[in-house]
Amino acid sequence: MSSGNGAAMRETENHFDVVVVGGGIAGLQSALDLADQDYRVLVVEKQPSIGGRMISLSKVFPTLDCASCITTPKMSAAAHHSNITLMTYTTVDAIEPAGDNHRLTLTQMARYVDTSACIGCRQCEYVCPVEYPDPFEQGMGALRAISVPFANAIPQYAVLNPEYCIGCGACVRACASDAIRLDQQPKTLTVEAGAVVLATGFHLNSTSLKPQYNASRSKDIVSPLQVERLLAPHGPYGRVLRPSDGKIPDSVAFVLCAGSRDQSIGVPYCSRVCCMYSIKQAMLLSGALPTADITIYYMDIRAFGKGFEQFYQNAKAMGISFVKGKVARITPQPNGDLMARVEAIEEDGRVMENRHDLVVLAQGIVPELVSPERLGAAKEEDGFIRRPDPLRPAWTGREGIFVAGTAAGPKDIVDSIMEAGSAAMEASHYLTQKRATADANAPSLELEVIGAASE
Amino acid sequence: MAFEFEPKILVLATLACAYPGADAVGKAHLEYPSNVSILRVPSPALFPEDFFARAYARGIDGILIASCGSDCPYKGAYDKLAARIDRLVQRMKEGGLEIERMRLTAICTVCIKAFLKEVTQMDSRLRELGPVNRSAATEIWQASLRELQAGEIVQMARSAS
Amino acid sequence: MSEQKKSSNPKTESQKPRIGVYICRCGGNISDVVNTDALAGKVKQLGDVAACRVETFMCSDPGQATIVEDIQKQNLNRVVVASCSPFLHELTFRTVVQRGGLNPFLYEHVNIREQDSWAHKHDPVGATSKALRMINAAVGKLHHAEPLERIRMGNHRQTLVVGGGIAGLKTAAELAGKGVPVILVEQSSSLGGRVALLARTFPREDEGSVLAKKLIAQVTDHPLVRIFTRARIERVSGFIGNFDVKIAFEPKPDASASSDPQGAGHSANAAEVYASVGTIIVATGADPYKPARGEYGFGEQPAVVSLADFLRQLATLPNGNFIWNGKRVRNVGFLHCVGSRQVEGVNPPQADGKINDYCSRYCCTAILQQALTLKMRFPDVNVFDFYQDIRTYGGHEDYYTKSSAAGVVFLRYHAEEPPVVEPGENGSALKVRVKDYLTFGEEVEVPLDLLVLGVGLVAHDIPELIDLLKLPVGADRFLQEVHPKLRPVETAVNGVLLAGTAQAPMNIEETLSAAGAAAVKAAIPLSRDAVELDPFVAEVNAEKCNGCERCLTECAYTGALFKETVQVDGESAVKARVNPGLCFGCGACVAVCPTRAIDLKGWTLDQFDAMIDGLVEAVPVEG
Amino acid sequence: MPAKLTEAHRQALKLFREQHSDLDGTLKKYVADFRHERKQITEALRKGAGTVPELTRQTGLPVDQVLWHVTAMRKYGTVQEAGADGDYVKYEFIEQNGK
Repeated sequence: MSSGNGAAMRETENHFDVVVVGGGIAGLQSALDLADQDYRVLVVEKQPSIGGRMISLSKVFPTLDCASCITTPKMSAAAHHSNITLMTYTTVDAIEPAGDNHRLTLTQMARYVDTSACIGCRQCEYVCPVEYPDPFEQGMGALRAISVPFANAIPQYAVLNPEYCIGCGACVRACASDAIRLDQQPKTLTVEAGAVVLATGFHLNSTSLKPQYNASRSKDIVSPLQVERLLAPHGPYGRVLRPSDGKIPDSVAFVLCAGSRDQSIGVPYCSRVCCMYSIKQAMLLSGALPTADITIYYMDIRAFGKGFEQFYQNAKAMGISFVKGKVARITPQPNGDLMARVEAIEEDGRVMENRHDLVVLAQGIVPELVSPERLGAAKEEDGFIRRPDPLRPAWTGREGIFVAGTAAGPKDIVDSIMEAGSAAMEASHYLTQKRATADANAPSLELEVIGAASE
Repeated sequence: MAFEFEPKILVLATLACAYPGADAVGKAHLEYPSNVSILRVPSPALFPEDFFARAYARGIDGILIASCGSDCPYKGAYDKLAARIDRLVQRMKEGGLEIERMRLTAICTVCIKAFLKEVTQMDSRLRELGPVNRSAATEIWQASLRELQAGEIVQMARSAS
Repeated sequence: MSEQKKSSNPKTESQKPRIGVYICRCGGNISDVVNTDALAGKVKQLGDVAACRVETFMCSDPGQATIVEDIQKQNLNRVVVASCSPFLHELTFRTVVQRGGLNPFLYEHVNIREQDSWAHKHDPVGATSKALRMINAAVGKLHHAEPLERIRMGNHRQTLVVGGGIAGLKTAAELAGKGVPVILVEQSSSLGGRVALLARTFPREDEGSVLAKKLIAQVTDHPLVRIFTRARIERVSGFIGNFDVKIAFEPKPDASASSDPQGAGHSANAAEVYASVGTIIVATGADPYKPARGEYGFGEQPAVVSLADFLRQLATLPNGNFIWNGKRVRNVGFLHCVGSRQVEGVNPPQADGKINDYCSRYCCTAILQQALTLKMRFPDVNVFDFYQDIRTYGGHEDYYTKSSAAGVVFLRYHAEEPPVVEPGENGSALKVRVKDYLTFGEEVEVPLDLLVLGVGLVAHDIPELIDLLKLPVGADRFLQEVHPKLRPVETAVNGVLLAGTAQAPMNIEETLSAAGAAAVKAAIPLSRDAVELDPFVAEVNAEKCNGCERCLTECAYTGALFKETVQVDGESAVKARVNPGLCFGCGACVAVCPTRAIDLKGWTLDQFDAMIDGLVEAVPVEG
Repeated sequence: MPAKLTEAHRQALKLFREQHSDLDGTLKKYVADFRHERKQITEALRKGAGTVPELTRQTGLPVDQVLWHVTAMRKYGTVQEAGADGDYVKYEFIEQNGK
């Protein structure tokens, strides 16, 4: 076991005890649980900031804690941990065996900013003349071609998007610390790791998968991640408005299972979290829009986790209407209204036509990592990372490669955090076993038995 | 606008139970009067009687001790606290301070309703009672202190014998 | 054993207080109600406040950086942050203050969100005024603050695991594998818990006993694991790093323990075992809900069985016709949510007067797994499934899809109108009457030969352990974690962790993950030679102590307070002294000290007096 | 802007422009549209506060684009909310000093 401060243990600059791929909540939790045991950990994150999906959520079920209040301390703890190194805006291209270790090929994308000089003052952003739809705000807000990605981003460095940069040089002139590097090129590097934790996360499948919902025909047929931003304290509009024309909605509908439980779109499984986040969003919307009607069209309400059922019952008591029914079609009207054609299963199967201002499609959770094989893992039929041993739920079946969170299947935050801890445990178990030489200082079992334990 | 008396209410809330209980009220976005101020405390068993009396003397109109009750994480602390409050209330009675200004109760981490009930009841009762009699409270404070310090003499006399 | 050093940071000790106050808008959560700018204006006028800033997210990196920078550039020596509940970020900001070069206990946290802006939404003026009072109180407290050092204590680098089911076994296997010695205590005579009794587990259709055996094999012969069966925890004292545990044993039954293959007879003749451990994992599991007599015919109708019994027996049945208790069975029903998702006024309360209003999570999948197995093995058997919601989450959906395709007939009831089980007619054992909302709320009568009750999980009854370890229990009777996302396997007792279904219903895979998460949290403090504890313990000012011993009488913790004789001016005097490792910090001693010689560090009476003065002195903010 | 570009900066800018030369003019068109739309909305707002549908009528731009611009301007501090008109929020222009 390694002990003492990371610096003393550093074999080489590019060797780590563990590399965690993905800086979302699962990856960060794994990294912290390993670093707290004095392992040296590298976290590699594809986005310019760590925090993953969770940092963009408004509040989280069933406790309604603000998501950023739970995520930021973990992000901050990881960023300040003496045993953790963060590499953001970096992809992992390949993981291959290298003797007893793993060799990872990484590409550090060009940020066009020298991170050793940038102080996150945002002066470059203030002078940048080009704005584009902000991916963090799900396209609803604007981001400048050079900017700090979002308010609580870690690290707080600017990043330039070359697709929108016109090369005017205004940022170069504005930067007091001379941190802009327009000649920066992507950099490939390799690192070695004793073990790897894959925490590559998920994305949602497209709202356009089901043509009968006509998502491409109206901006008010939205994804749940858009609703998270609409509800977030720092959301794009500062309040809940429908994205087509800024109307304050008075009728919102949720269509559950809109991208899951359907073999025909390639997602036969249930995405596990849609029922609960829809209920949560419905509750938050009814707080933000006290006079609005809120309807949830569902097949089964899957409130299975700790405290979930009570949360669901509270939502019903709040007046959110739950309709067991199949939404056959959503038709945008010329005036912007959305007509939902619903077969209400519990009301004689009658077909209703309901008007809504905003319709949220609960899309399916699909793995972000398309080819786990490149990273030394295999995938299941459903595309998520395979875990062949029922007794080691964090193990990919490949020596020293573990998985945590939604990379291994859809799941909520609590379950992701649990798995992250479990992956950290299995990785530290593995590393201990690998260092076959017995630690002379390793503790041995001590106890006092009174009354002879022998047979 | 007529001057309306706004009582100053102090809640001493235990770290293990009542303080998170009060947090739960806010998380549920339920409201109570803003003249209620909450201080967290590991266990209110640490306060001698003169501490409470001093608070009244300084102008606190009512004190709600929101304890853990039977869930107290400290051995025997609740019983000691209860005995202390009994003595204090007796002294308040004798010294001319309304005993409704002191209330010992138990609030759990999810006792949202109980918390709201306790603080709103105290608020409305204190509005009826009006401001605390600070000179009476000062008398009680000094008397409590004297007794505590006298305990020293009793104790020393005992160990000498 | 303990070491306390007074910090000799010149910055914090000799100087006059220079206090920085930081007010968080919390992205509007606070500033939508509290007028943070007006508040800051007033705070700047408070005595010794040298800096006051308002930030959108105090906890964010730039927010934290502001504090660090101010401490260094403006020479601050005390810091207040007014933001959310201290349970979320007090530790965060103590660390920040430390990064700035200050002692982390020269920090006060003021809660102006949960206990202010959120609780006084319609009273912005009152909320702003209250925020000022609370900040003034914190400033007052900081005037009396002293730098404190965390207490460093020796660390017994081994773990006690309570419970020998798969959660306990998994934690033991992982910890031993990582080099942490484990003492595993199991109440019954065998390891493997409930899983060992399962014929088939989902989703991989493994045999439960095989899984359990594999885990058992990993621990039984491991040199770092010591297993005691038929054992229980009789006594626990101490604290993280230093729990002293006494293990006692049930009398040995007449039947030889060796007849029990998993009996791991290590404990055969031991009378008692003493051990010191650094961390404790509670993996006491859950029990299947046992229906009351007459609940859906249970105990009265022989054709009503619980899922657990059905599972066991189905595995042993030969193929061919489906014969149950000697009778051919043609119609089988499965009833969901027995003992779960109960409704006040509909379902009779449990022994403690509460209903089980939670979902038991595993049962929908377990039921459909059995329904499907039944349908596959005996295709001519009609299977009816009475449910509220089918909760086959994630990949378990496969069981639902396949059951539907195999012809399982689903009937959906509402919780308020549960099915009624009656004796059958015309040769069938039972009749189930149900309002089926899939056929528009029609009342349907289903004749059945067998009804399987999909029983939920209830917390295992461990009152003694709950008492011994001071474990927090939720309204659902399961053990309660500190926070489901921030600290999901930790309890309010530092060093005591939860693994598996003792905490909530879970399936096998989830239990194993939870066990891994608990194991890592048990391993972290044991990876170092010493543990560090919060310094909030009693301390005696020997100069003021007159040796009256009243505090000793008041203290409920053996060894926490003791007297010692010291030489003062050539004469011997009795003084009280605190053993910080054993002091729980309740402060009962403080209240009885006639000379105010004893105080709780970080919570002194002077500080409370100052806070009260701060509350009554502040002036309300206008507008 | 006060700071002057050094030779190294100019080299870097040149390299960047070369590497990202907008061959089919997509970015050029995007930026031209962006500026044009932003100018129209700014002019409309200078005449007085308005809701998104009102600004849409005045500018003739697509309504979702108007909302997006107003949102962007709000984020960067040139627009603020000014009450509501029925189901729509009114926005007003904040005159910048010295501009």
